[in-house]
Amino acid sequence: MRQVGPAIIFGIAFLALWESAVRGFDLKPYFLAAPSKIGEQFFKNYSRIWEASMVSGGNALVGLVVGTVLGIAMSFILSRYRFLGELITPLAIALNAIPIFVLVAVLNNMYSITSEIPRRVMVTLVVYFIVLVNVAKGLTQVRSTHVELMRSYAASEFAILRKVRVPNAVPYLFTALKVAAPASVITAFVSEYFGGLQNGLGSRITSNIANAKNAAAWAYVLGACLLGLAFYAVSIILEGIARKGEAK
Amino acid sequence: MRRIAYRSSMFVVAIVSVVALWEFYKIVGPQDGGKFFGVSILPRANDTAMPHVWTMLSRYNRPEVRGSDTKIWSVVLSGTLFSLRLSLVGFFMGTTIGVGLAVLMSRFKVVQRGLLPYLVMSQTVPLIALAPLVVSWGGKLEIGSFVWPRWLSASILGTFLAFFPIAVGTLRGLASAPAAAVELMDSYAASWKQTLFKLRFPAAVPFMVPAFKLGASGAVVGVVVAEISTGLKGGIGRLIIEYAREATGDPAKVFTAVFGAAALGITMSGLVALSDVLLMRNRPKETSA
Amino acid sequence: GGSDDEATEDTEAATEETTAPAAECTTPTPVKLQLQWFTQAQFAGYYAAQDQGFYADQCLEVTILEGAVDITPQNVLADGQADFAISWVSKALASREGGANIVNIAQVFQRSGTLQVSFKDKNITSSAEFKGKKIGNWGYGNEFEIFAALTKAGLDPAKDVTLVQQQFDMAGLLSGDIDAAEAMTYNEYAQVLEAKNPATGALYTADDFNVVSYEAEGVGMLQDAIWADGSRLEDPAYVDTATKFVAASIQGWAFCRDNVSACRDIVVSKGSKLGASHQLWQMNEVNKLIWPAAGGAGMIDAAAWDRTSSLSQTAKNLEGGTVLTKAPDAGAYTNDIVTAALAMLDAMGVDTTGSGYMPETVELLEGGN
Amino acid sequence: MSALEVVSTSKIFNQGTAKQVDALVDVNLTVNPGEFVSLIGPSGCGKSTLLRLIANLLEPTSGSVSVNKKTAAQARLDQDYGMAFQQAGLFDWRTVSKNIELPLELKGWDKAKREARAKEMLELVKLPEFADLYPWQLSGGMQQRIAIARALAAHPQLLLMDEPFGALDEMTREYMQGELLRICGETSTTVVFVTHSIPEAVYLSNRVIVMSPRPGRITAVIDVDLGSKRNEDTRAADGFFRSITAVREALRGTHAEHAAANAVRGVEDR
Amino acid sequence: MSALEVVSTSKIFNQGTAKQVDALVDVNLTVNPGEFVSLIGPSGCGKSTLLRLIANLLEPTSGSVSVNKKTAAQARLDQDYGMAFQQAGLFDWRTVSKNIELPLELKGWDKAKREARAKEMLELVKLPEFADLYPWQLSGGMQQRIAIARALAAHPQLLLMDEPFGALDEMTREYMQGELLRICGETSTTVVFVTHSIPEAVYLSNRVIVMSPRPGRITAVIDVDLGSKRNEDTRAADGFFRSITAVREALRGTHAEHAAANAVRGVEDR
Ligand SMILES: Nc1ncnc2c1ncn2[C@@H]1O[C@H](COP(=O)(O)OP(=O)(O)OP(=O)(O)O)[C@@H](O)[C@H]1O
Ligand SMILES: Nc1ncnc2c1ncn2[C@@H]1O[C@H](COP(=O)(O)OP(=O)(O)OP(=O)(O)O)[C@@H](O)[C@H]1O
Ligand SMILES: [Mg+2]
Ligand SMILES: [Mg+2]
Repeated sequence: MRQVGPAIIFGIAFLALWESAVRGFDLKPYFLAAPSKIGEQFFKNYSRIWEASMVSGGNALVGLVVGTVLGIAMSFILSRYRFLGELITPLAIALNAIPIFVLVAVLNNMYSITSEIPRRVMVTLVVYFIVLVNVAKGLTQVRSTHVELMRSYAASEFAILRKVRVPNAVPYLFTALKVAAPASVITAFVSEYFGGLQNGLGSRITSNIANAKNAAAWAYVLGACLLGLAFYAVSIILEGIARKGEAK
Repeated sequence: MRRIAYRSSMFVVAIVSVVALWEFYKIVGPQDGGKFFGVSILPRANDTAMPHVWTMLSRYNRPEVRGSDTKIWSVVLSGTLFSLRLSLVGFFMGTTIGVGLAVLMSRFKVVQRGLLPYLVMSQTVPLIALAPLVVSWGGKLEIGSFVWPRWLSASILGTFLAFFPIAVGTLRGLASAPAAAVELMDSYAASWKQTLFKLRFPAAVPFMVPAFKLGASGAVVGVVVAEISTGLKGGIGRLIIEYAREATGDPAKVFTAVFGAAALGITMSGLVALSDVLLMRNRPKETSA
Repeated sequence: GGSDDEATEDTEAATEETTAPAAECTTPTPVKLQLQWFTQAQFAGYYAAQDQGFYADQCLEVTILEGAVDITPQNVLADGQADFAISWVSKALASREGGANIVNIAQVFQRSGTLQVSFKDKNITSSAEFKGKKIGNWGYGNEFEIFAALTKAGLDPAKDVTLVQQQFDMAGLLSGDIDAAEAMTYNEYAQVLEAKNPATGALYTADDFNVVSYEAEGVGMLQDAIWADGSRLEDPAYVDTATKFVAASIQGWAFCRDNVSACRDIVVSKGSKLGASHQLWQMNEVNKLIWPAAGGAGMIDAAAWDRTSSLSQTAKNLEGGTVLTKAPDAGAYTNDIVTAALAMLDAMGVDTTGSGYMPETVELLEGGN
Repeated sequence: MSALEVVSTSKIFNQGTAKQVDALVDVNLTVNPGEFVSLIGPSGCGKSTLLRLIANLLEPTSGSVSVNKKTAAQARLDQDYGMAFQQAGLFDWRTVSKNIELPLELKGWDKAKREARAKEMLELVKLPEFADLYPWQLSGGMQQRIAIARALAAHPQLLLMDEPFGALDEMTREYMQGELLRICGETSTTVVFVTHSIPEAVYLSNRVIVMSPRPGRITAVIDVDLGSKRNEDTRAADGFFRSITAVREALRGTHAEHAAANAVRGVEDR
Repeated sequence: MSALEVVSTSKIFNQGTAKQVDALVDVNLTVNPGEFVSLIGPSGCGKSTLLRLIANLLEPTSGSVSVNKKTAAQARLDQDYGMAFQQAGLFDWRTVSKNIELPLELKGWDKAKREARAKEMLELVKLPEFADLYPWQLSGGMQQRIAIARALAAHPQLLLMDEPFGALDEMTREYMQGELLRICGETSTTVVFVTHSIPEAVYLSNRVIVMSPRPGRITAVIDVDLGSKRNEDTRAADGFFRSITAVREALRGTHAEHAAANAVRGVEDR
């Protein structure tokens, strides 16, 4: 209760404020929908939101997993071969700096506009970068006593990686995952804006906004939020498992 | 200095390798993409999807539209600089908010438990749902002689994407101060603020640096997407979408703007990397292999 | 249209006052116009009116705001950040149902310019043949006619076709990912014709494609119209400004009808990034949507309006919903302002029907240059 | 008035779990103003824990601690404490001199005064030329001396030191002992000092507190009668050896007892 | 054949900068197989640095180090070393037992064997019941004992220990000394041992190396002639006290010289 209590109270306060702002300032639905209306739409369209979430969430999940794996792998390589790190890091940064919209457009042409691959590639890239940046730092920010100790055992770089760097990078990895979880969701459906199959949350949001059905659009946004929160919660649970018993 | 020269030459090597890979793929790759088990895995190597590098480069030196005498490179350059300014504003606002929130959350666990889930959720709200709201509210805002400039809306959206990684990273960093050091500060009855500035922030630096990197690229993405979505003129985002419309007939053109956006991202993260070097220069170096 | 009586009276009163000579203009009235999209010949009339001083003649100082992906012009208008907006009727009516108090005061485009383009070998010559195909569209509310056509052909958009959102280019069609792509006569269709056919090395020609025109299919909806802020229409000064604005705009369109390449140049000089031949094509095609205008340019044809509104209520989208849930109320449009504006133009000797209009033939160059 | 009063205080870690550790049980201790008290006892007997309780860094499971008639919490807030931990605990990002200045900054001293004091302390620990280096550039013993300098810099009323001289060579150690006594004598600082060296405890203290582990508690209190002025000759004094023997005896008892307890536990545990 | 040979080795930190430190200058040292050698000297004289050079954790600025006729690098790769640092350096994320198993894992021992050895080592350092706790739940002395257990676990050929018993109480310390001698004797391990305690150095060693700082170098080598079997009686032996006195004299010389050097430097510096 102490864990979720404040969140619930805060949430209720926020929604109440929103609702009263909409009513108080008489904001029209085309502009901003009231939470009550959004909730109504959410329950009305529950199964559609679920279906669309499965599509976008599936893309996000694939990208999250692949991106995390690649990001970890690359940061391992980077921590081992400085040379490669200096080669690849600026490229990774540049790639990540290209806005999603554009890359998807380019990727859609490179693959097929009806393929989910560009969207997944996009999520992968975003997640990959987040994981890379954090984990690479975690792998190098180790205590020098520890590295010296391992060297005195003639531990291979790989052993040092496994026994010192990796455990040290674990908190960094989870920091990354906490950022990457919501980012994967937003990327998955922002990738839908530019084109492609119209079966995910992103296209539902745009088409509802275009229809001035703001409440319905935000109902899908709510779906997206819950999806992101679910991903986030999973990363917290994983962290709890991975780091149980350790120093606070 | 030598270090910087080395890094730059590495960067050049990296670019050259990518160019080589790109052109190599154009030779060996399938024109219409490759499929494995019915899933297209290999991208298409044709000139529309992947124009030749020299086609893209030479496009820079040709006029933007026929008859005009402004070359594309100057348009892309000025667009990049314009967006850079907005990104910097977004990044600094994002840093302020992100660090502020992290401090607040580390100070009051209640705030952390209450707020963090919503910060997470906020990051999944698509910009498309927010952009019109920000533009509209901004447009209505007038405080004294301050009139909301349109570009500020784009910076705000940059802030929106920048603050989150910064908040999460800083929060983690603030918690990473060694227990013994915290005890020391406690024994001095150091105020919360003193502990924050003299212990927690310095200890958080290794966590904050990657967070700033992500924040910087978040700011860029936010600004560029905002330019696309609100149609703000002058920036690289706007150019990208305008050129994208011509991708059917002039596929190289959109790439010129895409590279501009990439340059923007590199510049921003270069600035952050510089701060990394400055902040970490007196820390114990990890013994090198 | 029968807007309420008081407003009508006000409008007339205001119109009479404005017939006073425009010459003694000291402080021009500032007007902000929100477009639907970036600068291109689709909006040439407004740019021409600005460039040729037609607005200035009416003592208006017009600022033209470009559109963007997420800029919904009718919402910007309802929000008070623009005085007038250009929007498609169905989209604007959806906003109106959502509480945006906006009124159509001039229907600039008399016809729909939306096509569904496909390669000849796909054999898609009518909307009935969409079944089982990958149907491209742009989303953002530009796809309502497709839903209308599907509904008319008895197809379920969620099951009988695969809907694919197109990018801002036509690559999806050309690469074969999409069977039939949505295209405006004045823009995307031209892009297709500006692209090189890798098989022949020459540009594609109209013969390579089948074209389904929604106007011809009977499901065309009204498109570009000038919308005004309904809440301000009770203010005589605003009505006066609206009348002058519509008049000068139609004057601009008439100018473009008669000076196609001059208007192309105006648009290019306003910063359109699209190439010149493309822009010329667009100007010509847009003219075809406006002229000839039997009842005078900008007049809202009740039959076309009713068709648009009924299609908006019946065409089922992917989610099984419709654009509008009920018929728009009578206040959604008024011909009063455009009538007054046309009267002003007639007095000035401007041809507002274009009965003798003949389109030009435009040759497209590679890449639209 | 007593400078420090620990009244039937206990500290139990992980209470109620399988890993419960009775670190301290029913500890009573009174220290007079200006008195120098040493804690001695086998590893793990709760010396550091007791120091932490006094410094209000841990809350006792039961019992109470008061300092100068204030609660420990209040004393901490009044910045009455100076502490040197078992591990030097210097801040990597501060130079040696800035590390020493830390408590002074927190007391709001101005820059010039701080720097002067840091310089003075560096002379005291004989490391004046290392002011601008970073801690990780120093040897272990040097680091510990910096930590001592930091603890002494603000002339605290109650000085708590946890094996501060552990990493020092004998010469430096004896020198530091002398300096510590001098400073504390001049400023009449009350000191609670943890050490493993019996001669050190005897040389420095007015009283030596002997502790035993599992559960941690005080088993003997040995008064050292060497007068208030101590110097090199003290180490040869009769009273010095007598006290050393007394402490050693007390400690041996503790150890023997502990071993016996362990044996019993051993049976219980398996 | 010598087990360890250090030939005219120097180590200079920050060479050529304003912060240059001559940590070691022209050090020569030969250690025979199975020999126990102690390094003793004032804080900052380069003991830890020398140990690091031997362990190939630092590269000498000049000179060479060879171990069992191999280069130090090769010896390290052959996993000939066991090390215990001045700071315990345990891994916070591993339990006590897992910490001890670490070098065994790296040697590729299987799980059962590792666990058996860890258990055995924990008995040796008298902390068997703490196997499943995390290091931060232990007292300082306990942590150090775990670090010693870790260093001994793999029975290395060359054991390098940097003040391993610094945080131990006298009883435990003497017990650990005895155990160390026993183990090293049984496995004929060569040991280089850093300590600040003269009796400890003498009790343990065949030779005591006395060092002096700034620049760090070897000033005296004192052979201890107490035979190979040492026990409680050794501490009362005549040779024991003689050696202690010899080392003390050597150290005093070092200190006096150091103080004089400092005085001169002091003039130079300002
Ligand atoms: N990384 C480093 N950078 C610069 N100087 C260093 C570094 N490491 C050690 N030194 C210097 O080298 C000298 C010798 O240090 P070392 O740690 O070997 O001393 P030590 O004999 O082990 O002392 P102690 O007994 O206090 O542990 C010291 O003056 C120290 O400041
Ligand atoms: N945070 C903690 N969690 C659990 N147990 C702890 C914790 N801190 C200390 N202990 C336990 O409390 C007991 C006393 O520890 P303490 O550090 O006070 O010993 P000490 O007397 O200082 O020993 P040393 O001389 O080795 O430093 C030990 O058994 C230790 O394991
Ligand atoms: Mg302790
Ligand atoms: Mg040392």
